[in-house]
Amino acid sequence: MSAPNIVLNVNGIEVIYNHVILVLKGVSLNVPEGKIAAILGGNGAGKTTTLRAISNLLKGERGEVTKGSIELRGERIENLTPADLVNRGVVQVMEGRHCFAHLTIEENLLTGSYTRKDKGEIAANLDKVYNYFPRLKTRRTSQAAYTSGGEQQMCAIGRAIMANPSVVLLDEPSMGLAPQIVEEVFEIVKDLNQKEKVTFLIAEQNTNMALRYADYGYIMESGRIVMDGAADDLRNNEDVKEFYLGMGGGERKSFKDVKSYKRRKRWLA
Amino acid sequence: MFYRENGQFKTSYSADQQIFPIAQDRWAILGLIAIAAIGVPLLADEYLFRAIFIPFLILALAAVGVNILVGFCGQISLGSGAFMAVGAYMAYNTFVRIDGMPLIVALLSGGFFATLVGIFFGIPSLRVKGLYLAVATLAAQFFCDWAFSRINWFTNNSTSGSVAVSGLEVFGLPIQTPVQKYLFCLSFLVVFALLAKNLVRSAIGREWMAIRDMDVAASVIGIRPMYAKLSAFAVSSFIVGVAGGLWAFVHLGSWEPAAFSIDRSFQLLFMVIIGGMGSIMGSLFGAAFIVVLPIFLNQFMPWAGSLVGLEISTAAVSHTEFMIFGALIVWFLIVEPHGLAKLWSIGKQKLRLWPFPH
Amino acid sequence: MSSKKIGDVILDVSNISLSFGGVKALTNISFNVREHEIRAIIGPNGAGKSSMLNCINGVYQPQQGAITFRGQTFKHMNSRQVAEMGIARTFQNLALFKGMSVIDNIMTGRNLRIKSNLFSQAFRNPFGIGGAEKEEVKHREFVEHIIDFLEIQAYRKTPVGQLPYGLQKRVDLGRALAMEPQVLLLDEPMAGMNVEEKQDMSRFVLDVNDEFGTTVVLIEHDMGVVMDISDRVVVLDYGKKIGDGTPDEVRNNEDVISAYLGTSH
Amino acid sequence: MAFFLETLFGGLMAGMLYSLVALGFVLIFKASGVFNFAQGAMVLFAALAMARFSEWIPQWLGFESLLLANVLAFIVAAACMFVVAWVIERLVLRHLVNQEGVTLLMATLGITYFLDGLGQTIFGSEIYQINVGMPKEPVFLLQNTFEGGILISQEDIIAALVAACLVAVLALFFQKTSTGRALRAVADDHQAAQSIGIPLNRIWVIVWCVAGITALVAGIIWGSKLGVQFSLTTVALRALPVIILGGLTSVPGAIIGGLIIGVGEKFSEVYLGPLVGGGIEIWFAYMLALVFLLFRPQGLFGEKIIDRV
Amino acid sequence: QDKVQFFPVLSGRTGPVAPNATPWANGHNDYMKLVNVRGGINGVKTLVEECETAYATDRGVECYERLKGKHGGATVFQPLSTGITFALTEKIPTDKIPMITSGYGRSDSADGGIFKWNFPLIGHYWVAGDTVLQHIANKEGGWDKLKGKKIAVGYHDSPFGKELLPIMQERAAMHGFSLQLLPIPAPGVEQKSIWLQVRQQRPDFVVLQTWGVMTPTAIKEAVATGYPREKMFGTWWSGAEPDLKDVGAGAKGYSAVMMQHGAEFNSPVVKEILEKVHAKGQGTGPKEEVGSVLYMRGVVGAMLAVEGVRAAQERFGKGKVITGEQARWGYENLNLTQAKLDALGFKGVMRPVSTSCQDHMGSAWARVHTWDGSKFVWASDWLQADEQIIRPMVKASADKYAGEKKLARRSAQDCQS
Ligand SMILES: Nc1ncnc2c1ncn2[C@@H]1O[C@H](COP(=O)(O)OP(=O)(O)OP(=O)(O)O)[C@@H](O)[C@H]1O
Ligand SMILES: Nc1ncnc2c1ncn2[C@@H]1O[C@H](COP(=O)(O)OP(=O)(O)OP(=O)(O)O)[C@@H](O)[C@H]1O
Ligand SMILES: [Mg+2]
Ligand SMILES: [Mg+2]
Repeated sequence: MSAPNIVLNVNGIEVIYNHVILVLKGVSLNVPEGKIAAILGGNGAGKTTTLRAISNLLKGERGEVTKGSIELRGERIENLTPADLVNRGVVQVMEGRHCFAHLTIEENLLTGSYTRKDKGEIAANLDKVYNYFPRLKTRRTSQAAYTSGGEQQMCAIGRAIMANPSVVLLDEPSMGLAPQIVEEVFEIVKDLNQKEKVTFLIAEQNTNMALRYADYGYIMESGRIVMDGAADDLRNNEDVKEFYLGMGGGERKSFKDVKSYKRRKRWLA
Repeated sequence: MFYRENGQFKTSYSADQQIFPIAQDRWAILGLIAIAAIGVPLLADEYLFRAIFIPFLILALAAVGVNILVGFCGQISLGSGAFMAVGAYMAYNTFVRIDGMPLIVALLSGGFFATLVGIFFGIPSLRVKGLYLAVATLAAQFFCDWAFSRINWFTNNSTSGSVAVSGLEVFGLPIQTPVQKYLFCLSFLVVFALLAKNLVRSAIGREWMAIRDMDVAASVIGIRPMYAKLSAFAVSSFIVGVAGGLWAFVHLGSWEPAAFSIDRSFQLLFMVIIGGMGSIMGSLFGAAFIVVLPIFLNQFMPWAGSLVGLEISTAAVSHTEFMIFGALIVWFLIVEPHGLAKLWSIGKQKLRLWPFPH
Repeated sequence: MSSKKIGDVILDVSNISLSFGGVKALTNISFNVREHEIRAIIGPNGAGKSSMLNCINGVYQPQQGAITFRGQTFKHMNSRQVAEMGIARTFQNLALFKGMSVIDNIMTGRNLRIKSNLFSQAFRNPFGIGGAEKEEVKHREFVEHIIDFLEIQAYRKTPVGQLPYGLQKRVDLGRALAMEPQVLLLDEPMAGMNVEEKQDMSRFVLDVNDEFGTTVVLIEHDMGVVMDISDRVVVLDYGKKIGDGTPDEVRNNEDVISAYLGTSH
Repeated sequence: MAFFLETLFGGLMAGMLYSLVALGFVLIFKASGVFNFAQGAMVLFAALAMARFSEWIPQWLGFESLLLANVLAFIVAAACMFVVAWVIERLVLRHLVNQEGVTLLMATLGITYFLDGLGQTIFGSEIYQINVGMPKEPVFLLQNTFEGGILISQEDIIAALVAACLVAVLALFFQKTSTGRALRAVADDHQAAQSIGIPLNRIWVIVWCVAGITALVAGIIWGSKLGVQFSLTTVALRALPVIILGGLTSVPGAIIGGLIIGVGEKFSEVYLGPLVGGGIEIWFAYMLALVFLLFRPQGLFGEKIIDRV
Repeated sequence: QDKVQFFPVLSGRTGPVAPNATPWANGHNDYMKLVNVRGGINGVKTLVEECETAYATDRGVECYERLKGKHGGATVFQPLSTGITFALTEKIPTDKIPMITSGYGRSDSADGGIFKWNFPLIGHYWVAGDTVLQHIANKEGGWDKLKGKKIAVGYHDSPFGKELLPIMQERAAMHGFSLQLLPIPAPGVEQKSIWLQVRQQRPDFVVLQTWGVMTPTAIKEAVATGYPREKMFGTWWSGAEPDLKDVGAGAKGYSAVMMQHGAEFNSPVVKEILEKVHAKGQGTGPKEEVGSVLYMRGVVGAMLAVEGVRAAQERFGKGKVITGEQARWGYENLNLTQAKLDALGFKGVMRPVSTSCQDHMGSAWARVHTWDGSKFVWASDWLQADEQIIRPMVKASADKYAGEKKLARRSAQDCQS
């Protein structure tokens, strides 16, 4: 890999919720321009928190970054508003969809282009999204609240695409999507990444998928990065295989056979 | 360092389910009640009793009631003033119309009628939610305002619409002096706060909170929204009604419907939100805040002014009081949207960590 | 693995149709669930899976069709009745009681069984006067078993709103289990989990199914899980049933492959 | 018959006036999900500013023209409302992003207190006059048909026209512009709106400013009718049944709601009131709204309340 | 340290009645200052401290508790609110502090035999009501002309407003006119339906018992519905400058009954205040207000409060600070002759007042003034409420109160103390 520019540089951040709950304990990561990076990790590891810290959405959750720094192309961004960040091309797709319940699917998508002024561009983006997610087109006039979970997820991703971003923070894009659609979503990610040079930082549980598409991966546990490396390396790491890919001992284990009591291995006690 | 639950192992669920599972808390609260019941009467002067402690106790009681409805069951109500009024007027009627009616029975019967009215006005909650319900409960407020000033029966045909009671006594003990009144109200508050706490930590309380947090899910696990909501209205208005009776009988002595106007409803809602929705303790904090702060500001400002040789007119004091009061409300909400009770618990959490930052 | 006995039909859904305005969420769906089996419902997004559960739960009222549970037929269900009959449910988009602690959330699942009335609850006391305290302790014990079972002991008193998504899903399951249901409806219980956590979750489901003999209806998008643990699978697409059978049958069904599975599976 | 028409007409006019205040509520709620109890205080504040500046400016600048005084005062008062909006965003809303509805509601109650105090500190608490040349004397229509004719207040007609115009403009704004859409998005989900680049800060200043101007217009009309004094804040209580009846999120709802409430309460008071001792109109208005709610829990034109699992 | 006599003031400088209650407090305080300039009450200086009630009963009660013990103890309270009066009526007997409620509060408290501590000096609602009806009758040419007429009463929907009704009903029954009762909910900024009803019923006269912003709103609505202002009459609290100023010419012809004083810009006491207080820069409010109706009411209130103390000093020691209990005796034994009043600067403003154990009111004189578009002018001669009618009403009502409260009528001996 020829050393590309680093777009996002997270440097030893600590995050505290509610003044007392320390969640991130010194997280550092780099996302190179035009690449796809993945944050992997179990429930509660702090993936969402990391993304929120980058996009400055912590405040509404009563969290704050207490240590460390976050840089976007060399510029400190801790004090920017989320809207400033979107203007600089950084958009987050939030975990749990967060569609605007009362707006129709199409209106939801259009709000995504709030920062875009060019009518033609907006229309083109809308077409692009409908192309990616034909299902959305058929539901364009229903209120988002009354669409299925998967449709909402598509809507949330589509809405982010509408902003013509250069960096997308994707929080669990695969959650609740049918396998085909998951595949499609990652294909779309790849597509955008290759054709439009969009950089991605993806927090994902679906390790298998994420490592297949990502260039680089970070593994997170209890608020710390415990392992990182090129996606291929991680995929071949034995521990990762066993705990994140469910392929201990080289073979995929049936979910039926794991029922006996099992001690989890952790990198950190 | 000293505030730890470490080492306090619970050996039974019963012990773990206590109201205050941490021993330090238990002692603190017992101490507080002891101070309130013994210390305060020895130390405080008449003004403090009449202008601060007694209103505080009664409004705290009402706030506990409102908190059950608003904080625990999530049904925002702006009709609490009306339920207080029902409690007051019905207690009055029971008291004066039936000879030899004991005071406590009269007050409880006020609560009972408030319950009926509360349930009646709670019926829309089965269909109407959130702010719509809040505004709809104003119907109760305005209707009761009207009924008590227009229907002569309620005021025992008093020409002015103002009524009064006197000669209060309980078990032969007079409730006359400020200290007696104070202790009377204190015991009501302690008993009802305890009962309320019991309810909210039992099955019914969980039903209320379930309805508050996610009503569809609640009904799927078998909670009947109707029963949960109406029981919250009932319990809440009972307590509020009793508080209304106390407010009228013990604090005011003589009153008119304006004593339970919409301002009172707002005041109670303030207490609940500032104190902490869904916290019995919070209701007390909230009541203390709302009762004491304006009075404090009102007296503090002229005093502070006089220090710098400034004579502030009462109008200016009053306006400044409004401004500071409003600003403080906002400030508290910003510091902790979940109220003083939450602030309190965060403080305790910090104390547990202390002296280590994390 | 214990050899469980799959019994008779316990829940039978016949000819259910449901539409919202112009949207046909379900068209003429029929399928049945046998006692003790794990029945999966799969299908692409928006196929109507969650709506199906909502019909069973009485959250939605289908325009057409009937649901038979243990021989009793209902035109449409009433949530309370459903719960009393022993059907419990988890939700796709977390429907936990956010402001309550984990324990309290799971305790709500026991509420149907609590007999003491409002007064004895109000006068509840540690001295054993009135039954409320005793009853509370009894149910608390049960809930503690569930907490142990789901391995969430450490979060007992945390407000669920502050838990990470995956744990919330577990609490959701715990709440349903607390009802001691005969039929457990699970709506994407493993969404947002990694493989390890899915394994845990599968284990919980299998254990429940095995040890308590609970019938499970499962909606899930992870084909690995579905194919591994379910006994029979229904496939929905655009509100229509396009497949029904054992995992193997379904896996090889052409319609299902083209509508849902795609080629990679 | 003549009296019936008069009452009907009076109710419609009163309703329009309520709508004007209701509009401010709806605007802010629709655009930010905040139920702004401070609307009444804003009406008072704006009216006080208008009344006092139209009195002060001629003194300061030494001219006598009433028109000029009113125009300048309007500009200054509007500027005041802008400052108020800006300060509220800076000091309050900004820090309460993503909080629950009740918390925000409570914050606006805090703002109410603050504005009430501030307004009276700056502008005084007596009764002040707004004189924008509204005709005070009534006209009588159809004097040939009915004995005594039908009394119509010209002032009311003008007020109603102004209200109607304002509503039309705002309704268009919400439906047709992308800012309107963004505002609705903010109301649904602060965080998601932020995440896609809607600048909450600017949006809120805009909305509160528009609501401030609405309050100013309402303040001028009410103020010129009734004089400007502290009690003007209570018109907010009259507007509440209007918005719940019309629907919290609907601009046209505010108008229709206003008309229904206005007519309903006047009829109730005039025809029913004497039978039960009078003074029933205010609770009647709320009861009326409540009855509508039982059939449509989101109000006549409100957006459907969504609960889905 | 100077000896001081403490007069607490429960002021209403904010809230719905601020425009009206402010001049009252200003007048009261200015007069107290004047008393001090004049040398105090036989050398005892007066001291005032205000507490803001905003016309709210609970705040009023708090203020009362706060002030009653200050500065050596309160002499007398004047709550300026009927609601507060009702609440304090229950408290003052225990605290042994008298209360002056000129023109408001409980009408039946004129009966000193029951209400030992209340003093509705110079008149109460029923006096105002009776005299306003007398004035209407006079204008019409006698009581018999009222037969078959209809009088609408627009009243503040609270004890303040309702207290007027018994006298209206009594007179209506006596003279055969009918009443149209129109309760106006506080604060009364929306009165359209009230005036629609007036339009519908077309009463011959409208009597207003309103307070604060309710009054100007009523008059404005009357203008808007074209009801002639000449046929509108206010009671004592519904006819002062703040009520009419911003209606201006539109209110021309509106009249109100004034118990004793009205606007008295030319009276000696006003001149003295301007000269000795305002000219020294010590005036409480703006100069223009001095002498206006409500300002004068404050002055009169202060004068009565001071003269009661002076009377008490006659008995308990000249130049001494008087306790509330002693002051009560003073109020019960007031004897303000015309000569005394004139000497105090109230020439032409007031008629004699003399109280007794049974009569806590002391006089029932009133006049009517009319707004000429910019100021008030007298429109009637002195009128006196008909004691034959009012006294039995007072007694009946007071006895009912005593019955409810299980109070005994004061004995002759108690009257001496
Ligand atoms: N608003 C909040 N207040 C308090 N604690 C929080 C809050 N949000 C998250 N946490 C805590 O922070 C920790 C990390 O949460 P986070 O949501 O970042 O995890 P995650 O890695 O995204 O997990 P998941 O895969 O389940 O989404 C968790 O332990 C959680 O309890
Ligand atoms: N209350 C409702 N109002 C209107 N449309 C609805 C409603 N509920 C569901 N729908 C529609 O019905 C269809 C089926 O929705 P459902 O939630 O059952 O899908 P699903 O199979 O669970 O999908 P997913 O896997 O994405 O969760 C969707 O198109 C959805 O938009
Ligand atoms: Mg996450
Ligand atoms: Mg679904």
